[in-house]
Amino acid sequence: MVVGDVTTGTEVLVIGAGPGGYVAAIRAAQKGLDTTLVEKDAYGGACLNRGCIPSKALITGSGLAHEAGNAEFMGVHADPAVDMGKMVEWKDGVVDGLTSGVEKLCKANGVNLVAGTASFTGENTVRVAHGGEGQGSETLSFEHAVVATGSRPVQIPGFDFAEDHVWSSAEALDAETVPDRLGVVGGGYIGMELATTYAKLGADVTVVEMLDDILDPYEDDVKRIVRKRAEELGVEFHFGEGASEWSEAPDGGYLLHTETEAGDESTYGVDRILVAVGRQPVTDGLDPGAAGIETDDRGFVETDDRTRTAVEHIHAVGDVAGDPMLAHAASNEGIVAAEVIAGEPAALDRQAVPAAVFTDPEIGTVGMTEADAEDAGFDPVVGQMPFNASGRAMTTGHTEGFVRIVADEEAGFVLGAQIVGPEASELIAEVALAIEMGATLEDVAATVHTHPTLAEAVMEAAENARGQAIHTLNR
Amino acid sequence: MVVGDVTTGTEVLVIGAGPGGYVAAIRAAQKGLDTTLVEKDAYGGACLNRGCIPSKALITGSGLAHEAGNAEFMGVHADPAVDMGKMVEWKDGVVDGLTSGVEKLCKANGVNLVAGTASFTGENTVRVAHGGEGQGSETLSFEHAVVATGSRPVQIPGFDFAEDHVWSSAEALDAETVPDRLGVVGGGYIGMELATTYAKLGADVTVVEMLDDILDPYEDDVKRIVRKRAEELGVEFHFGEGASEWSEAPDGGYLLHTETEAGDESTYGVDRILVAVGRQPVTDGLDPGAAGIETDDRGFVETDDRTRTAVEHIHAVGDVAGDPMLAHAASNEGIVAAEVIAGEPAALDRQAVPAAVFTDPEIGTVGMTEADAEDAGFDPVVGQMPFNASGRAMTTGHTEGFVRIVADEEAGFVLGAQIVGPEASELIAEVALAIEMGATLEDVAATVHTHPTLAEAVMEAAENARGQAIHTLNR
Amino acid sequence: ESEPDTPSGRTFAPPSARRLARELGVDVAAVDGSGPGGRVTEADVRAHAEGGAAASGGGSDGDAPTPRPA
Ligand SMILES: Cc1cc2nc3c(=O)[nH]c(=O)nc-3n(C[C@H](O)[C@H](O)[C@H](O)COP(=O)(O)OP(=O)(O)OC[C@H]3O[C@@H](n4cnc5c(N)ncnc54)[C@H](O)[C@@H]3O)c2cc1C
Ligand SMILES: Cc1cc2nc3c(=O)[nH]c(=O)nc-3n(C[C@H](O)[C@H](O)[C@H](O)COP(=O)(O)OP(=O)(O)OC[C@H]3O[C@@H](n4cnc5c(N)ncnc54)[C@H](O)[C@@H]3O)c2cc1C
Repeated sequence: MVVGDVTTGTEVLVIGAGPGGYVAAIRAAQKGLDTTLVEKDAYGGACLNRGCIPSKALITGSGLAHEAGNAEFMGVHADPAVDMGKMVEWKDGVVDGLTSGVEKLCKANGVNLVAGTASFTGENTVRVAHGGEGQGSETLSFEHAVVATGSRPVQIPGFDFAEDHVWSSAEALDAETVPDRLGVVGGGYIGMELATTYAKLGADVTVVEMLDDILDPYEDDVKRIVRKRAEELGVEFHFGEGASEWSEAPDGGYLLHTETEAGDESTYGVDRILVAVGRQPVTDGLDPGAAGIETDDRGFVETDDRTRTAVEHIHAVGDVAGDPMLAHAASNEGIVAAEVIAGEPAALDRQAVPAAVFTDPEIGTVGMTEADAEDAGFDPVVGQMPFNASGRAMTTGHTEGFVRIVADEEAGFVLGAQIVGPEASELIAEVALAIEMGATLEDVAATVHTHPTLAEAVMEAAENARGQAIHTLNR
Repeated sequence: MVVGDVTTGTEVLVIGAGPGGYVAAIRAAQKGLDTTLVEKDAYGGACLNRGCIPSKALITGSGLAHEAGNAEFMGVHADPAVDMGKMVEWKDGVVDGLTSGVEKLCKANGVNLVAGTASFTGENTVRVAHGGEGQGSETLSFEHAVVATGSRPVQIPGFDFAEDHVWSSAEALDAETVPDRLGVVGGGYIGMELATTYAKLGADVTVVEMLDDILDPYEDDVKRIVRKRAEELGVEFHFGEGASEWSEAPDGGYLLHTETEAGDESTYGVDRILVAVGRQPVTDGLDPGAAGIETDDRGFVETDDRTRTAVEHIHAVGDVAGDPMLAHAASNEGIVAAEVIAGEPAALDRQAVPAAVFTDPEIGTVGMTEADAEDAGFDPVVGQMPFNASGRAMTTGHTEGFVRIVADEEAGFVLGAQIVGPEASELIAEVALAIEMGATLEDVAATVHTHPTLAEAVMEAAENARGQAIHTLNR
Repeated sequence: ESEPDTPSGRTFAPPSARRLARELGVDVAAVDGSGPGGRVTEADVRAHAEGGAAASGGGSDGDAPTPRPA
């Protein structure tokens, strides 16, 4: 519908076509709302183009090459060579397939697609600047909006992503060749996934991390398994050191300079430097203030449990709305936003958002740790099953790690799980459902689990918490 | 406790240390019962020694070799060579680790282990013959018994497993070399798993099957995907043909002779013949009749929903008690038997027993198909998500297959799922829990699933059944 | 008492509720479920038991074996 002479109107305007925005737009259209999705760059956002998907493709490729090259113990002799250009080309094909799929799904559901950068000009209007300079712009009026503008990598002083040898995760996922030596600044999940990938591709990887361990939010025994394995892959860690600057080395490479809190300095010879120290919200150009939307001191848009900003008819979802800054959280929030706008009784009442780290081995977690449960006032009981006692794990050759399940002692309700090991990212799904359903340890244990599978370890961990595991000793 | 002079007594006697028996024994001991486990051969039964575990080890090894050798599309160039002797050695190490683990777990839980063959001599006694001839025997009296004597491969006329070139699944899992040409009689799950394994190891595999397709109990679209992939791997299928005999071929190999129902004969040149046409219960030597236990006309022991035979204090579990003849069903029955004996309100009230086939791709199923649901009087609604629309599947390079979920239209209760595709054996666990919990499609859809994972396809299938999938078109 | 309103007498209840029903001698199929679609919870089973399990017409005392085809 055309309102006035220059303004096009839409019931729902979604800004940003990442996993938050495109999902919100599709669901809004499914609910019969006239929906417009504005994207300035590429469908699928960071996740499909520079995040989740390309990283997992390279993890698969590097993982297969590494595994095949180290399988003499099972009678498989191979000496794989990796063609990085070809691997990245394959990855690009996967990304293209998915991003064009997103575009098609939007259209099939009746979403109006607009290419351009949206800026608020009021509580019910945005201006959309098309493409580059002089490409013109249009004004769009809306009844409801969903801000889903995502996040970008944080840059640190002295390390400019414009330099060829300074990489953000985006460049690390688009390399034409594998650098001989890769310095990684930051041992968070993105740094660790890429450090593992490049180590398997043959690079000498050095990780510098300000804190005293990798993967800050995880428990010590979880971190230890991933760190030990990375060390086996040749990754060198330097903890308690912050990256201060880089300089050119006489050998043609670079020196990565670090400094401890006490002022001790070190340098590491590298060829590329990946800076992965976090992500910050994208609101520049958006002018949220023009609509009356507030951001916190780190730039995130504040929202309530219906994903509404302070301006009730404008929602914000995904990374721009802050933690947990995960693609599936963004999508879940996008669905809630669309349903709230459609007048449905939706809310962010999820009990738990699972998270995975695709290191070697993988980590999958959901809900509460034992410490979380105590803090929340539960009397937690914990059960564990090591993968080295799992028949399925043994037959895959991957026996590192464990499933830990946390429950409420009194009623037996499952509260959380920490899984580190093969397919941890997949195994966590069952526990997420258990938590949402209010399942007890008994329910999980009484569910017949296929033999031989890794998922049996979830059942065994539940039995262990009840003091009656079969395949591991009970405390 | 010693009862009389030659008779040792036990509260619970378990016969057979496969996944039915050893699990029953451990749980009975955990319940404080004096428990004795008699095994004539090897701890872990068919499953650990000649079934689930060794087959999955060879599936991993052959799969890795094949995958690495066919990954140019993702930039990985390798030309793997398989050392079959070494692969079998690795497999043996995995088996040894697990079987000695079972022995240790039994002991740690206080189970008395007795080596020998048990035969009933009455309602409360067995004679246990130790080892070979002249090794002596003892009489054991018991208050309760659990028969868990398992099953063995069915032999067909004309194909004697004693011949070197006629294999049962046991020999196929213990080969020193890969035969150039392998004939497989029977396209059930064991035949198909091994046909795929040997095709990947480089054998020319020919499958003859009396029925007109592989994997009889599965739906057509599930079978088709597995059959098509096997054909791509070079497996040749001949349906509607029964194996009649073998003969020596002039070239030093053998001819596998088949016959159709109409009497048409064919021959196929092979070097080894694997006969995998089913499994039959093991009760010979056991003399169940001496205890008053009845077997049906196929030799299976009949039991009720408390795993009790017609003789109330004697239970039977696992393959010897009939369908579904799966290791995890055996273990679940073993637990129920032990708990019933311990006086607990346990019963075989599982809503669904999942099953997996470890072909390429895998199959995982649980509960009802659409047709089952109709037969049971439900008004089923079905949702599907193809893996070629899954971001995670694309990043693994494996996009064949789908997740299908079946639910009750009215209340939305999840009734079953059929999954064919990567990690189907693991993904089915979540749906099994959904079924046991009485979860609805909405419950599964509202549970946040980690991105990017294959498990998201379960959520998408649930949304598809509700007409609001995001990543696939809704009907 | 309500009849099971799902086909095949199927009652939707988690394993823990089914176990509790057997423990209390309640026929789970005779319990009024308070959950979505009539899903039976542990609390429903307890309420049914306290509200006079004797009245449950199902005839099951939780201990009657049913035949299982071999
Ligand atoms: C290397 C890496 C790996 C990752 N791996 C995972 C993982 O495995 N699992 C996981 O859950 N998460 C992962 N993430 C995080 C994940 O990518 C983000 O959580 C997710 O992309 C957030 O989605 P979003 O929709 O909020 O924003 P984004 O995906 O950032 O999308 C925002 C979109 O908005 C557009 N936009 C911005 N401003 C405007 C404007 N003014 N007008 C029009 N369009 C605009 C942008 O161009 C972009 O397309 C990873 C991230 C990285 C960098
Ligand atoms: C190649 C192959 C692959 C398979 N893959 C799978 C799979 O992936 N998943 C799955 O679920 N199932 C699988 N199965 C089936 C699985 O192995 C059986 O369902 C399972 O082993 C049954 O367990 P059970 O305890 O009933 O019997 P068994 O494992 O057969 O154990 C019975 C034990 O009893 C002992 N015994 C017998 N008689 C006596 C006696 N009189 N006295 C003392 N001891 C005795 C035997 O020596 C044996 O150790 C597979 C089978 C085969 C052959």
